[in-house]
Amino acid sequence: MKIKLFYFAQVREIVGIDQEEIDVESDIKTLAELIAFLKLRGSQWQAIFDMSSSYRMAINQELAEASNKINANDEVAFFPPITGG
Amino acid sequence: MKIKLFYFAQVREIVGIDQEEIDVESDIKTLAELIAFLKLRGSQWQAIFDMSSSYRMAINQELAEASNKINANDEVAFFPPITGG
Amino acid sequence: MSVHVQQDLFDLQSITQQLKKLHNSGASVSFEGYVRDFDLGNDKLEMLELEHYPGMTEKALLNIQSLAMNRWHLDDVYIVHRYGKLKVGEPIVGIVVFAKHRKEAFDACHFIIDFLKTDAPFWKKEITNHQSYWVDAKKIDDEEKNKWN
Amino acid sequence: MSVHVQQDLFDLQSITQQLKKLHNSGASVSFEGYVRDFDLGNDKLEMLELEHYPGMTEKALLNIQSLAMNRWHLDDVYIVHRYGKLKVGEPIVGIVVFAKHRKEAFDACHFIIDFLKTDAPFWKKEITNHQSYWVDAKKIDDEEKNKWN
Repeated sequence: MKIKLFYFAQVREIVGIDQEEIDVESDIKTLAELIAFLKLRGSQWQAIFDMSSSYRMAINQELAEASNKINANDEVAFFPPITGG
Repeated sequence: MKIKLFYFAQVREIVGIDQEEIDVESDIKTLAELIAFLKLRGSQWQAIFDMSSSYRMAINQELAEASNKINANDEVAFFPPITGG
Repeated sequence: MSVHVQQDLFDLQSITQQLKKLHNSGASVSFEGYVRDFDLGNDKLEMLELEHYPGMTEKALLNIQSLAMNRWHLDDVYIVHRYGKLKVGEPIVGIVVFAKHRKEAFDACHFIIDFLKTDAPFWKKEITNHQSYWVDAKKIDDEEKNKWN
Repeated sequence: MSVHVQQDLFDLQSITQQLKKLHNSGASVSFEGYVRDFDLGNDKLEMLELEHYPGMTEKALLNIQSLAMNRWHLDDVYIVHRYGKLKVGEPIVGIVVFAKHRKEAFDACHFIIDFLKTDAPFWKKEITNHQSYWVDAKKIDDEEKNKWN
């Protein structure tokens, strides 16, 4: 199934791209499983996801937890803790 | 001794003047004693001072209690509870 | 810091912008109070008349300002309060507080209007198309002030 | 009620004056957050760059606005937040809340900025004359939000 990925701020700088579309097996059902898949891509992915305090997630533009379900064509985003305002 | 008196809002309307200077015996030492003296002036004075919730006082432009001392040439003011802001 | 007691309208944003230039503040919090309209059938508010105690008013506002400056770390405080005849919808009072941090600016601005409501000698008279009467003081205003103790 | 995410400067007072005409409010409370200057010897802030997540930002701000409107009796809420390059001293975020009563306006405005600080996807990068780096999130911002529970 197809998933759109967005990266922001430090996370964007570490992975080196701001967005991509990936095609994953449909046995990836949660954000946690997607993260496990992404960590296999290399050390910069591990660097982001091994420190749980360093990133936040959103599914379809709403803040999400690792246990949240993902579906085909979802928009998933990874970014650092928020510093606006 | 001479005392300047100021009246505001409803109090001013009831007594019918906005300010006056009076000359009182120097045995009047507190606001409470001044009020007792003023009540002898007539029913409109009694009307103001018999309802403790209906008026506030100031000596030399600072909020005051009935027990506060007064001195010659003080500026004493009587007015209703505040409704600004 | 300054207090202003005046008949004229005030422009809180141009005040805010000018004061901002003097400070390296992270936040400002502003309060404006307005003449609220009412229309009870025959009785329709036409204007508000604000009486005050010249001299004591300024002293009371300066005192409130000092209390706030001593209680919180603030960069600046500006208070303006009008008197005389005010039309429906017009601003009555304006307060701007600058601080490094937002919580202090919120608390100080709220504190100032709560104290102003009970300690600054202003009295409101409502003038409708049929009558005029003095506005009653509200018990809640004393309670709002006392919560800062 | 409305939210605005924009690069341009905003004028909170003209916004306030226009919204005031639509409501019979007794009070408005406004918040502005600014780019704070710093000058640590060789390291001097030149500008702030704000990244955001288009689409999610607006949804997050609308959600915060709804939470406030459901929690208090408010006449109106306006939120504006900038992104892109901001100079020292410039406003970053503006919030105006109108209500019949002052306490509700204060609480709602304070609530909105506390939630915005942790839930609206903006990220600040400080650019000095020597380097640039992402601003760290503050633990106190989570605590400030949690006090509303």
